[in-house]
Amino acid sequence: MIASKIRQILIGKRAGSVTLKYPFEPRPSEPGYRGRVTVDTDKCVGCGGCADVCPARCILITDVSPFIRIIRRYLDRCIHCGRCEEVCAYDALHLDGEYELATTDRKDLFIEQKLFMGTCNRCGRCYIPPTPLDRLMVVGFRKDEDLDGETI
Amino acid sequence: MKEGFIRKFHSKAFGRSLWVFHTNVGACNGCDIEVLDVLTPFFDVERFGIKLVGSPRHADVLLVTGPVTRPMVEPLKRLYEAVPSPKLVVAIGACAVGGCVWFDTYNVIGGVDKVIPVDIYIPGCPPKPEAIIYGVALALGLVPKKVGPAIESHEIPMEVEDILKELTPSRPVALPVNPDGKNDNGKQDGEGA
Amino acid sequence: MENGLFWLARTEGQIGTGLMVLILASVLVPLFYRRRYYMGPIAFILTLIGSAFLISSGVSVFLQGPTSTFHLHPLPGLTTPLTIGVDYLSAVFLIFVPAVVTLVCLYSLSYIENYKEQNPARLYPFLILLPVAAALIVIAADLILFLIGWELLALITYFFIVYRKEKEVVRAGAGYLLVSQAAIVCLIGATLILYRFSETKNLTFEAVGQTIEQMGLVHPGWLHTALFLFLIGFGINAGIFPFHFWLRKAYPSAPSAAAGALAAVGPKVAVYALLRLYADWLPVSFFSTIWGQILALFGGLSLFVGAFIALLQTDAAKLVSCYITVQLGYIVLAIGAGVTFLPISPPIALVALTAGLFHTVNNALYKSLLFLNTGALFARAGETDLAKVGGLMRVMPLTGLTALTAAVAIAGLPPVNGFASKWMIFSDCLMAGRTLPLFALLGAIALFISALTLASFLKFFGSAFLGPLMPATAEKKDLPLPMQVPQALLAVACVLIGLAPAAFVLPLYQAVSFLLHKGYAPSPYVVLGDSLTAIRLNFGDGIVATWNPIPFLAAGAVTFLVSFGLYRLLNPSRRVSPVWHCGATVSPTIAKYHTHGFYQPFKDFVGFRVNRSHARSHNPSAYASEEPPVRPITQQSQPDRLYPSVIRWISRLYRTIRRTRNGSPPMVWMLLTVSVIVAIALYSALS
Amino acid sequence: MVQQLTTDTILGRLSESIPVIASQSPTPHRLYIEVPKDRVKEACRILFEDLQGRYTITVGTDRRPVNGKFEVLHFFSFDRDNIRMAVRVFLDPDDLTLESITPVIPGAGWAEREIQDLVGIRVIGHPDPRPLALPDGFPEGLYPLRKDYPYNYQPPLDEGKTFPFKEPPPDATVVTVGPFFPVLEEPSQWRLFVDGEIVVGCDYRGFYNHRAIEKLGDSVLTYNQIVFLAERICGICGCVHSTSYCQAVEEAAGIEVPLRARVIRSLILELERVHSHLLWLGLACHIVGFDYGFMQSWRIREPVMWLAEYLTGSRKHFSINLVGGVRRDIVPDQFDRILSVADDVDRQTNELVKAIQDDTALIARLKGVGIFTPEEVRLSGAVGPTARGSGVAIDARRDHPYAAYDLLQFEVVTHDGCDTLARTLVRIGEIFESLKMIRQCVNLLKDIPVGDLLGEIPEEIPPLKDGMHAVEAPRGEVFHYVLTGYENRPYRWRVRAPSYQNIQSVPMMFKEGTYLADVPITLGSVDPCFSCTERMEVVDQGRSQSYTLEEKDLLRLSRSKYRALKATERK
Amino acid sequence: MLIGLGIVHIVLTLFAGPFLDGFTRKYIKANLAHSREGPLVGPWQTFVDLFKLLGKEDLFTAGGIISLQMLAPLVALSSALVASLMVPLSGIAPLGAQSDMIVFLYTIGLGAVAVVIGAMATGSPYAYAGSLREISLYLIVEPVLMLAMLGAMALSRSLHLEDQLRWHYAQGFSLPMLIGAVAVFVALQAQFGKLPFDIAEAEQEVISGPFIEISGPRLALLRWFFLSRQFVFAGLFCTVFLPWGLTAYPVVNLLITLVKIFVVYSLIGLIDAVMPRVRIDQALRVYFAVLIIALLGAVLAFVSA
Repeated sequence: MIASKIRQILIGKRAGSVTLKYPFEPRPSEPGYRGRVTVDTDKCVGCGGCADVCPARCILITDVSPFIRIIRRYLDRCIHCGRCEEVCAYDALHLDGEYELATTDRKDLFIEQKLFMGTCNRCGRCYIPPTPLDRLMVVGFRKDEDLDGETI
Repeated sequence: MKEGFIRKFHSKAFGRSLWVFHTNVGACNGCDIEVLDVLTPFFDVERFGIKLVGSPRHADVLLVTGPVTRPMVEPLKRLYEAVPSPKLVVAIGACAVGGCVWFDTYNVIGGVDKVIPVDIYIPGCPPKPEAIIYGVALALGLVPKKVGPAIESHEIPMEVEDILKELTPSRPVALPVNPDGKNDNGKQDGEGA
Repeated sequence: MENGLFWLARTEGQIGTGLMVLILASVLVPLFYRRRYYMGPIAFILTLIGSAFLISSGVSVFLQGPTSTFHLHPLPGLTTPLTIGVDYLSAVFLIFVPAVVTLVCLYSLSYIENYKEQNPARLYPFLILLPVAAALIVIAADLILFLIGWELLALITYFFIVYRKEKEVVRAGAGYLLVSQAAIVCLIGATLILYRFSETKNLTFEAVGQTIEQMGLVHPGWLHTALFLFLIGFGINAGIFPFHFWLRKAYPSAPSAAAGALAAVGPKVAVYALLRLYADWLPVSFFSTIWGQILALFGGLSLFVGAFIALLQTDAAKLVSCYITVQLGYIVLAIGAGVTFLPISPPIALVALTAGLFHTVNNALYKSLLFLNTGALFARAGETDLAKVGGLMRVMPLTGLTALTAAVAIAGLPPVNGFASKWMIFSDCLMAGRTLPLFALLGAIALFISALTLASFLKFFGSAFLGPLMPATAEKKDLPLPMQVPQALLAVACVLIGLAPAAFVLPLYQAVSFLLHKGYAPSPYVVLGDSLTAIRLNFGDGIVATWNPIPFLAAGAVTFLVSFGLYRLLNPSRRVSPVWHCGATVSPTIAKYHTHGFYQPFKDFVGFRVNRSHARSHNPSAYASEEPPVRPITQQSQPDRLYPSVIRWISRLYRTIRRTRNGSPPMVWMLLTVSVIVAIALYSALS
Repeated sequence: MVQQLTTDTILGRLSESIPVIASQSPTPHRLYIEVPKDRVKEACRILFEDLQGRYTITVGTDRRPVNGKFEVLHFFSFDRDNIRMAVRVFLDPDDLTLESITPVIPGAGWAEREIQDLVGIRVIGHPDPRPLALPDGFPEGLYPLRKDYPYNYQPPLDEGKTFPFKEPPPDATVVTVGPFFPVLEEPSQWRLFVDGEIVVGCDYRGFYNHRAIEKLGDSVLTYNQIVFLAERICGICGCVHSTSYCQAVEEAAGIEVPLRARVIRSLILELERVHSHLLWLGLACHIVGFDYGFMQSWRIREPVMWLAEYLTGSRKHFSINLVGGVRRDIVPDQFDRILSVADDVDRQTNELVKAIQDDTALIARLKGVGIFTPEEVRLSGAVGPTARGSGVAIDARRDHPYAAYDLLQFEVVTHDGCDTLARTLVRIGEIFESLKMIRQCVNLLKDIPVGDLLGEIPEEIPPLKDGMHAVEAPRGEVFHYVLTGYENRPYRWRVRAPSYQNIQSVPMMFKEGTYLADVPITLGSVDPCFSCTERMEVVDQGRSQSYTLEEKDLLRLSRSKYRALKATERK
Repeated sequence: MLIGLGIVHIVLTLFAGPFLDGFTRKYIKANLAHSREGPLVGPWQTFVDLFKLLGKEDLFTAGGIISLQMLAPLVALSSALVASLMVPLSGIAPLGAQSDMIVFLYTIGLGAVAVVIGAMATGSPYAYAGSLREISLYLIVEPVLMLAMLGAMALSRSLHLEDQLRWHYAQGFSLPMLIGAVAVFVALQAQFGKLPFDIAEAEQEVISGPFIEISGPRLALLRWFFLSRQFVFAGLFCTVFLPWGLTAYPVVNLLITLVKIFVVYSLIGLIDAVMPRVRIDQALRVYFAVLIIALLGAVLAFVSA
């Protein structure tokens, strides 16, 4: 018993104090760590691909009118799985290595985007004119499904 | 004098010694293991005088993990009553903050703040031990807060504005786009963010 | 006889009037059996008057000195006259015995209501006669009157026990009668031997002293048999080790008030008899060392056995009766040490005898208080089983407080009187142990057993008064005043003696040293120190042990203020919140910690029970439904599990004896006649 | 002993005495037999006692939209012959009763209570038919498993009803090891009947963190979303659940997983086993008050967590699996870090174990505590180190090889001490085995070309196909059963965590003379993961039509993204 | 002079107890055994904890008796401080002349009883379980201390602690005293409530036993009681059983005793850092063996006296 106790103390002594000086010195996360969700609102076209594939269902898309689409991301429920980043065809979503997300108010973890959806004159699908100049010129309607639920 | 001086000195002492009571109200014990991980040699929160205690009577900080399942609502309320008054509640993990994947199923209430008032939210599934330490340091006032709400909206051309005016009836005609079949105009349960 | 008033001034007068009043009262009270309401107060007033006279006679003995012996008219057919003599030792008993009995009588005024089906007329007369019997024994100066007193005491105890007419109570009463008559037979046998060998055929105490002295030289064999018979007789009444088994069955079946009175009188008067026998009659010689060590051994064994049997009890009355044996064990140990060291070193001997006497007085106080508390349990919760009673302190706070004081006293914790006497016994035994190591061992056992007493009475107080309140007793109201006042008075007496022990020890030392009127007795101020509160034992080579309550309490008060200051430093807010059951809600009946579970690992360790076979592993819900019944745990752990072989033999013997009597009076009378015939045969053979 | 078994010898043995209505055997290792309602107990008795099969789980399904009947499946597995089978019974909705098999197979106690609670199938002859999964006061007649029950409806609970706990023996104290107990990581309520310090009985009310995972899994989420849901059933063994679910779906849909993905899956599973066992060793020492062991074993474990974060992007929920393969590749310049961490952990664990092994004080607390005989293992159906600690050598990696375990050489660590000490030694032995396997996986990855990580996913996963698969989690065998459905959603998904059987066997471990101080360590020795035990399952075709503007295109768009998945390391 | 010494004793017990506990917690438990940083405020961590507790809200349990819950910690702490006045730290004890060995033992017993009654007054089954374990252990550990002091009494012919100290210093080394010292050192581990024997307030088994229902300032006082009781026991052990190095000047004696106490604390802290908790029945068996050793020492003392 005494021998094993001495051996244990030696292990503890040899390891020395391994504590990291974390809050006082920054400690970067491993490369490839899926941390905070950042949205590049310019690239996002509001296609809803991320909403479709998010396991936590924390991305909600609402079409207030044929022109305006509101995307709400409740990131307090986000499980940081990175699926939305993979699926986003326009590379608008990125999970960077930032993990210091503690807040005192739940609303800080909420991202809301309000997109003006111009329409593509060829296929009628909605897209956002890339430059402000294009947006000025575009006028027109996007024929949504009529109200009895039959899709175009 | 007695009130002012000693009470001020006491609030400093309060900062240096936080006794923590960890409770799991339905979590998958991913966050619980990270909470325990915070005590181990690499992160060692005993530097701030943080110690895990067994009884709520001794606790200052309530570390709550997990979405409050329905059988756990009453015990959680009793626990909140059992902690002496200057107390902090820290919700750890996506489950405690918002209810994670199962925020609206039949046996889950959703976030902890629907049952007891919460002071610090630490999202993440599970949050890294460093994130938990950051949350506690935030409570201690050692570090600034890094996140904030983001509201983005594109500017809308003038002529579309006036078209919109007569087009949109009083209640916007909204069509649900999200896969879970939730009609957004009907209240998204618990989401009044 | 001088004229009335002057007669009252003298001790004999006071005793005479006291006894006369009490005897008249015991005859007068049953006449009121129709009107129950008036009987209680009348009985109490008359007892009060009678006891007042007896107490004043005791006090006047201390003031005017012991009375000379005077003779009453001899009984027909007996040559020796009935003589009465009151010296300091009997004065001590004359003071505290009537006082305790009066308080018990006040207590039983409203306690008797709990026994609806019995008429109090069957209790009060005997309660009034109790001090008479005790006084008779104490003031008797010759063996015949002495024996008459003992017989009266035995009968009174019997009638107390059979107060309730249930079946097992009557059997317990019959059992007690058999045991007490056996004790009386032994005493008669011893008296006959002394009568046979005394030249002057005179049984007064002086004559007995001389006969014992002569027999010591001429017939040592017969002397030892007489002393042994005396020891058995007084041992049975005292309830020490070999004769302790009847106690656990007799006292609990008596009503608690009566049991309280008995506990304060029965064993204590036996202590008086032992002191009279071994200190007064037995000359200070080699014999006293032998008999002293036998007594000390008996005391040590009864300490050990009593404490371990009490550890297993879950019933309050049984627990408190077991502790009569333990407390008597302490007293007999002290007397044994005293008697042993009489020839060797008088200071140690006298301190030991004083310690024994002091512990007798203290024990009478807190033992009767404990019985009164058990009575309070019975009054409010309907039963005295600790497992079914809980949280009563919220219902009756004063009784709870007095129970706490009694528990602290019997466990011997500093500020209260139990500690002073136990401290004297321990330091005396340990110091005596340096010459005779037997006493060091017995002192060590005594210290350990006092820790065990502390544990058992924490069980008593913790189970009955603390813990969750049982729903059955939740809405009961507090005890009536006549039950609370005696408990409060006894508790205050305990604390007062604890605070100023020296004031009480000096007169006792004087009483004991008077017994050795022949031998040399060092002055009390040398041995015990001169201050009124502190006791500084000095056995010749400097002050060896000190107990001074005043500085102890002063320091305690200062430190209490320091801790209270710390508590109020940041004037915390207060809140009351429910008990924390790990988040679940549990009903109080389930949340109560079962009394049988107290100190279970210690009991297992001491009982050498390694594999507990009776607890079956719980089979999961999935198994088939035939679940073997788990025998209730209390049945298996009989006391005889502790030292199986010896006890099994004794209990088998006891069962055979019990079968001989089935509680019917003819059987009892037949036994009495047989014992008388045996006595006469013995006398004729010897003469 | 029983001779070599194959699917048809079992079918033959059964059809001798029972009229088998129908039977399918999609692969030589799978068998589904349908039996009439009144012969179910007989069939299960033959399988359990005569053929020495191991009872796995019972599944109740509401198949009214499909064929208007309810269905109950009893699953058995024959580990020695790598066969898993199910006894299927169809019950018509108006007479929903079934004869209980618990008297024959004690391990089925909870599963049958769960069916009774949630599907509404009344089980006759069950020794302890108390409610199990639902909160106290859940209204009668409402069964969340039924089709008509929406997944987010929370019925009002009436406060009066509380859980019907057992009556304690006459003079025993009841100590509630309640929902919040410092030792249990998760909420569960044990009521111990204690005489002083000796435990004379216990009662369990669990299912506090019952999060209706499976009800969610079927009505709302698609196949690929459920992978991440499955992973969050348990915080410590997440990857095990997602792998087992993916393999069940792949078996049902017939998807073939490329070799590289299978080797990566095995490597990550073994990595998870190392960190889980080191975690358990620390927790066990903490329960016994040996904080030194807790601190040191978690110090050794930390590099494993950083390695996992480096390889998969998260410390715990690795999210590495998808139906058909893995999302991230392990590229050659990550190999040396894996090998260096493996060597460090191996050396330090060896050192620590050698120091702890002959520590008489610690051994005294573990030896002879929580006795669990092999016979009781068979009766309660316990799995994992709890079974291997009592000499029963069952291991899904060797008996039912999956992922890349057929290519790896490892030996199953068993110990016949039957007590907590034996279970501790088994777990420590498994740490060293896992480290060996990780090194073998890295060697395998060296010579497999960097290539496609996802198998070919059919356009439409065929509906109503059965798929069952098991993975050896650190705590035992995790079993997933999937019945594929329409609209890219499973029709029925049932999860059986190892702790489901192990926790049922804990009351058996409280033998005579168990001390109150032994209860936490006995419970800890089973390494319970209550959150695994208490997921919930439902299938709901769900008429809540979800309509996206161009759902088909989106799917096609994101699927092309799958293929264009960047195999290289993230920036 | 005695009053001044008394104040020194009380202040010393109140402040040395938590300081030494903080020291062992940081430098021995955290840095040495657990190879981690330990509290930044170093040995003052226990002070900070106690001071913070003093400011917190005080929760009484509804099911129990409020008055006893209130009194218990106060009586406990005052009994420990009174006991500290009886220990001759500097060769002379303030209450030395007024009390002796038996009074010291029973004052410590009074503290333990106060804690137990305070715990039982709350009515929680865990408080009962914890305090009963403490009493069971007390029943076995107290005789060990008593027998060792019996040996000391036999040799020095007096029950006063000061006389025993002076006699040992004069006589120097003696075998029964050595045996007694060894037995008491092992008993110290249980009286300190340090790990192998901290069964009474085991957090994992009975959720910190008697402490479970006590919060805020009363918890601070109770924690202070256990800390000062530890200091008193260490003081007793270092003075009566290791009496070497006494000089004429009381101040120097005090410093020497403090150094000895510091060494005893670190030894016990080391054992505490690397030992698992022992079950109650195993603890009883261990201490029965220690009891036999102490008995042997006492018998030897009586024979040789």
